[in-house]
Amino acid sequence: MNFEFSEEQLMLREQARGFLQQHCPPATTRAVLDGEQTYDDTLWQRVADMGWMATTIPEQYGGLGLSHYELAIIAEELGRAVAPLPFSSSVYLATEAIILYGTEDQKARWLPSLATGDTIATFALAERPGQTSESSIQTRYREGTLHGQKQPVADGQIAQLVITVAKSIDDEVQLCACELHQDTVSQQPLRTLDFSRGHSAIDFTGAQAERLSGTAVTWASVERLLDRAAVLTAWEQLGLAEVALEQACDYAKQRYAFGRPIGSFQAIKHKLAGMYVKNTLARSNAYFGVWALASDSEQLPLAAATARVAAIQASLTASQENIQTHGGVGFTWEYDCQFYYRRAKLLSLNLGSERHWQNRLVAHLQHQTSAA
Amino acid sequence: MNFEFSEEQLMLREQARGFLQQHCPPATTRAVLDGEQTYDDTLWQRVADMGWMATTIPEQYGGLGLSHYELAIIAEELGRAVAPLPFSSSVYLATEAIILYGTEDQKARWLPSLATGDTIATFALAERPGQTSESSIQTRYREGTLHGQKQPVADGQIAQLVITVAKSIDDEVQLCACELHQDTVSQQPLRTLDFSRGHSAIDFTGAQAERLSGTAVTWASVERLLDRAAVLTAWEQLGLAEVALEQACDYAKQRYAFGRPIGSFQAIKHKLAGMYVKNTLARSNAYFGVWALASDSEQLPLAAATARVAAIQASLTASQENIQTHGGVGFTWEYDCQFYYRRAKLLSLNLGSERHWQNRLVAHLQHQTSAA
Amino acid sequence: MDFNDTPEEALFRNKAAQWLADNQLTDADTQGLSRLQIAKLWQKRKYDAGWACIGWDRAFGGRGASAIERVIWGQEEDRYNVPSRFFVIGQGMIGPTIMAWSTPELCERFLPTLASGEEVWCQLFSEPAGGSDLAALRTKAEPDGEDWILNGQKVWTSGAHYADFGLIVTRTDTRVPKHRGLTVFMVDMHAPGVDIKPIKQLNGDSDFNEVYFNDVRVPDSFRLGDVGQGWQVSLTTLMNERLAIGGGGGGADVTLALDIASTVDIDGRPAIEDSAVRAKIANYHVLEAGLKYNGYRALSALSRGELPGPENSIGKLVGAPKLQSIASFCMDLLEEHGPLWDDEQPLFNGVAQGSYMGAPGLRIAGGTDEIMTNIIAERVLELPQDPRADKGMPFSDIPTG
Amino acid sequence: MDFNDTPEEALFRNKAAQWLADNQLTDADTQGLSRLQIAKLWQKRKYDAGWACIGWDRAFGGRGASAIERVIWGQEEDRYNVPSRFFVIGQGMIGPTIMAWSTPELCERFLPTLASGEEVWCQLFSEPAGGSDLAALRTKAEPDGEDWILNGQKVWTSGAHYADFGLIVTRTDTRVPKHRGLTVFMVDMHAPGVDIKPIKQLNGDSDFNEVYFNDVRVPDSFRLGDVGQGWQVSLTTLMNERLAIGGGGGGADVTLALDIASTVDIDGRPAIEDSAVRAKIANYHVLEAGLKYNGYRALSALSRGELPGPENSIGKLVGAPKLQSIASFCMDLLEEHGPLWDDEQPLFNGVAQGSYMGAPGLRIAGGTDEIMTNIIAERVLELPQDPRADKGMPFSDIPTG
Repeated sequence: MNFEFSEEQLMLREQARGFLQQHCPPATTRAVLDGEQTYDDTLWQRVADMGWMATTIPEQYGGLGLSHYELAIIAEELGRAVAPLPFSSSVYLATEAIILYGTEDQKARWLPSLATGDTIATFALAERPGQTSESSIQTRYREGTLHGQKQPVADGQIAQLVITVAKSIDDEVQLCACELHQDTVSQQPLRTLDFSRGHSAIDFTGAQAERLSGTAVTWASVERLLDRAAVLTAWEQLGLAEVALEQACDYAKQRYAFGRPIGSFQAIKHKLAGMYVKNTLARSNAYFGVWALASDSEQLPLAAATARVAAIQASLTASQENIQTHGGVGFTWEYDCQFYYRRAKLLSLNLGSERHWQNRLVAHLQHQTSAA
Repeated sequence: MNFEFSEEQLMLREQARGFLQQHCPPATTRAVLDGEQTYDDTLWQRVADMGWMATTIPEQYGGLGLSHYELAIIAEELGRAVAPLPFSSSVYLATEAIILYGTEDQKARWLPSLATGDTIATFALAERPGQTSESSIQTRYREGTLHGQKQPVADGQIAQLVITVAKSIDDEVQLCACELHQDTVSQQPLRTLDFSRGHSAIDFTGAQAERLSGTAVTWASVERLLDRAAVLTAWEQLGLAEVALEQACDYAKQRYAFGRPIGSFQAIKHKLAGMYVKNTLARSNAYFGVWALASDSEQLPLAAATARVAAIQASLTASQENIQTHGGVGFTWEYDCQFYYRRAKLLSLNLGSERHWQNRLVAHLQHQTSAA
Repeated sequence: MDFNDTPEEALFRNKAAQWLADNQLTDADTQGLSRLQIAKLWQKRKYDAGWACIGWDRAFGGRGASAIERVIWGQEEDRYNVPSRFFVIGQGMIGPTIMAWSTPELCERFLPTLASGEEVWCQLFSEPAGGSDLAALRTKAEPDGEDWILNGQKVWTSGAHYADFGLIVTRTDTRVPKHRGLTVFMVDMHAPGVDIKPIKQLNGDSDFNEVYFNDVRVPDSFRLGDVGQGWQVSLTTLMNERLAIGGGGGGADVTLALDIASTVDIDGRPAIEDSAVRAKIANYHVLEAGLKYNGYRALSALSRGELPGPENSIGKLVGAPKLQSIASFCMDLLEEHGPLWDDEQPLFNGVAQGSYMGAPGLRIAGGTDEIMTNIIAERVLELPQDPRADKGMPFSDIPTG
Repeated sequence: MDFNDTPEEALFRNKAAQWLADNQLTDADTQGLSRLQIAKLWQKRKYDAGWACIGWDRAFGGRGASAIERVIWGQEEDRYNVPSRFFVIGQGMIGPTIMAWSTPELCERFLPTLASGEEVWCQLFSEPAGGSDLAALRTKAEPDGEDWILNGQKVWTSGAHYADFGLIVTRTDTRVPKHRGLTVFMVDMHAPGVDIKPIKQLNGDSDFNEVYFNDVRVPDSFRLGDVGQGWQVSLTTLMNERLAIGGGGGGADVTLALDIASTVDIDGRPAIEDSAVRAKIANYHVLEAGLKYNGYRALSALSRGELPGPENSIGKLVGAPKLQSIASFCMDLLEEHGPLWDDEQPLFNGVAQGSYMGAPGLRIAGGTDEIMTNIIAERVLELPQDPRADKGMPFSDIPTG
């Protein structure tokens, strides 16, 4: 039994943190928030040069063949930096989908350029407002073409490839890979409250696409993919939550009111301790989550839901109360508190809401109990 | 528009509070908690002499013919005193049921002795663990006799009369009045965490009973009765919550730690302020509840559910955090904090849980919205 | 206790409703006008008919209405989409302060134009060094003949960019404890040396400003209260702020949550049928209804002649975090569509998203949640004060980090 | 990272499991014995086979096991219904204190009998005047030749009524600031002048005692640390308390909630299908699982030679309120049957009700929620201390209300 990352993994974390401090300081996120771009392409290239997109891609497809421990470490650091990148779309979702469900040919075709970052891919699941479920999917895949509308799709406008959840004519769930640069694909940009990440609505009007068909795909395959992405996203949320807490603590130590640091008032210090408690529980649950992911444990569904719920709760609280601790300056455009606030809410809804994952969590608890 | 009790009503409150301070000090509740009795019969007699059981009983049946404002005021004071009395069973439920649904003959037969307190009555609804609903009622009323088991029944062992929710052979809901001193009724005492109130399981094995049949009874009639009792119980819970907060404040002002009163620490003072906020919201919702009850408003179901949920939340918090504020002595038998802790939990489950009333609340919100 | 109108109240309500129906702004009236211009137009129309600041004395442009009548008027006016926020600070908070602390002459000079909307006011209290610790402010006022010269910086000033006058608290003595060295003035916002810079908030709006004072000259006759009495004068404003801000104020609420939950699905059924959704909506309703009836109770107290007390802090203390929470919840109901916030593609008009982005400001402006909680603890529950590191200390000696 | 055993660990686990299977107590063994007698019998059996206090040096009766081995042993022993709570304070908290602060002779005198369960210890820290403010204690120790004479009162002493020895903190100097005038002794609980009175708790149990000391004589050789060094000695005990108490400890939990929710109905369907019920259970699981894996992580830190730090306060801080909350929730699931708490008519064995009545004590004993939060804020997050009214003040001058 050993509940800590290895020395090498901890070194990777340090390296990743140093890299992002240099190349993705708050000014980078701010530039995307203030500008027209929906991501930072220079940063994307630099991250590609570090090999991060290649982390879990097998070596025969140009990847590094590392484990999900390494990917989780990178996710945490990207979360800390609130990086304006399509990393989660391309890596946690699209790349993972191809690795899990692609044919040999499909892997050989797409993974190498995903590993280098030359291809940005994304994942299209949601259609209408409210919970996405097997029955809510209306997009159709028939005779090699896609028909329907997906929204919101993260990073759709900068991606070349989208893995789309659709249904065949006989209502079987399909994961379809579709190149985005076709006349039969059109996109409308969608503004979200976190415009340091781009989103769009994608219309498929008979777009050429192919099924990921290395293994039979069902709705359970989609859920498995989401479970895996949920663990990695939890690490991203955790990184964000921790940096929000650190900022709040720093400010509370340095800002004076009534002749003493505001961090000496229990109203503030106990608020910060409460954030610490949530972050710590989220971290410990994320440890179990990444272990379950990396070891392909049967406990992954429960571990993922637990990590996800804990991470949502920690990151929303931390991002809200960081602003509150800062007082007036906290809700200005000029201060960085806003980055965490925007991104935390976005991440809490990508992949489905807290309620959705609470529900899944209990389903797996019931399953475990009845199995025991 | 006027959102305050009248001068006369405020005088009644003052009088009731003074009366209970004299005749129901904490020692009275403690004596019942420590002893074999499940209520204080001397106090019951004194309260009867004050005419409190007669409050809303019409004058022609020996009552005072006052409004539910007066009854709510008495309820609040009984809550403050954690009175060990079958008042809620006999007055909010059984007496109300007879007034609402009894025939002229039934009212004439029972109300006068309920008004004098000579008859103690109670109400039997629940049967098995979990939510009570129309479909969960198994007790049968056929050919003038009752068959089935009710539990827990508050104050069953000291009551002479029980109003029982049962079903006829063709599954119609009935409210049946049944004298408890019959060979065909047997009781088992049940211990609860608040043994300053007695509870029992009652077996009806063909007990003589009669239907309240002044007006047609349905499950909606039962719900209406519970709505009305919920408002009065909310006032009792509110009284309890307020006295728990007062005790906590008093202790926090007088107890020193680290060279100053613990009430000067924000960890304590903000806890107490939080209790105050919940109590205040509960009070304002209770005002609307009692207005809806006294004026027989269409808004009663929503008002009752809102008052009930607010009162549950306020009283549980206040009773828990009063102990916490007291520290070590708070969880001793010797201190009075325990009274509020026990009674608050009991009252939060009599008439159904928070979740149950939350659900009802939203049902009436939906109803109101669709009506608008 | 009666939640319905008395016959007199019903009569008043009818009269108000009738006037509003007869005099509402038409599209033709407002064609091409800004929100501020529309607000001024409407305010003037009300003033001319005796419906502005109806609680004020007739001498100052009001109609001497009772507290209940004010509420009735507010309820009736709320049925129309009229802009009102421009005058809240001036009429709700500063007007009463002028009445309490100024001369009859100045009341006659300033109150009617305040009531008519011809002059807009702002409140210049907060400073970078003094947020929650309001009395730590540093803006200096130094005497110069019959005038005072103001130097310093204010911040979080709502409406400074369209205000004609401001109520400003300044420090006139640094050698005494902080609450004792303050003095309040009325300052002309168009005077030379007043420089206004908007602050962009995280939601993209600019409701607040930084206001710089460089050798701004104010006549001594524009002083409110004595020199050194500024803290007491400010308290009058703050006491009225509690009533003016209140708990409501639009944005995401139970109605919106019900609307969304009735529209979107969970597991193929309307979300409103989901028990977890219902429990949350019920809890929010408890807060909203509790605040509403609490407001009614405060009003009954006002009607009986009681002053607005610190217990009114509860409105903002409950309302602002509730707004943040219910906005977040509404977005959760929309699931992946929750973060969408695009005026071009309205989904429940972006109210939830706008509220979520605006709520952090509400939890801070006008007193943070923490300050409001402290006020309740110390001034309602009479719990002992925090030990005050700066108590009795000359202002100039207080540690500032 | 690996949540499974290494081969060596698996071997150790097997060995432990085998011994436990071979040596468990039988009904014949425990016939007619009290819980304390059973606990002593089991402890002695473990001791004789080298399975007592396995983390301790062999010289003191342990087996020099690693932190991970201690956990493995604990997991395996937990499969059996063996009483252990009688020794938690002595072995978990006082043993390490004796090791850190005492002479080799006293270690040899006291540790083996502590490990074998032949002598039971209690911890005499809290006093009526010093609850959260532990260092405010007043029990006096005055020198008398080679001995000390103790006078005063302790409170909340677990197990005083069956303890043979106690670790006591006393005040030996009232003229210095409160943390500096303390001294720790080991005291014979059977000595003349020691008077023990049980405290009845609100749940009806008596887990704690008041202990009165009237001219109790203690030899100077039973002193731990120097005179005036009592605060530092106490901290060793308290630091180990965090590990010994932890977050678990039975009572109402997610398993119970699932069990009840699968048994009772809501609207004719099993309660577990109700979404509001599911959301709550999920949240409790997040807490329970988080604490569990947090404990594992602390263990890995211990294995790497790190000391148990203040971050371990989180176990009790989260665990105790969670117990109260989930117990309340379990009762809610039972609706009107929730308050029933009758041993004669077991409904899920009264665990929820017992937990609800016991939890208030857990939120207070061993450091209140508020103290634990302060520890995290000041010692983990390194936020500034509260202003200390009594800082540097001679103990005798500190206000006591």
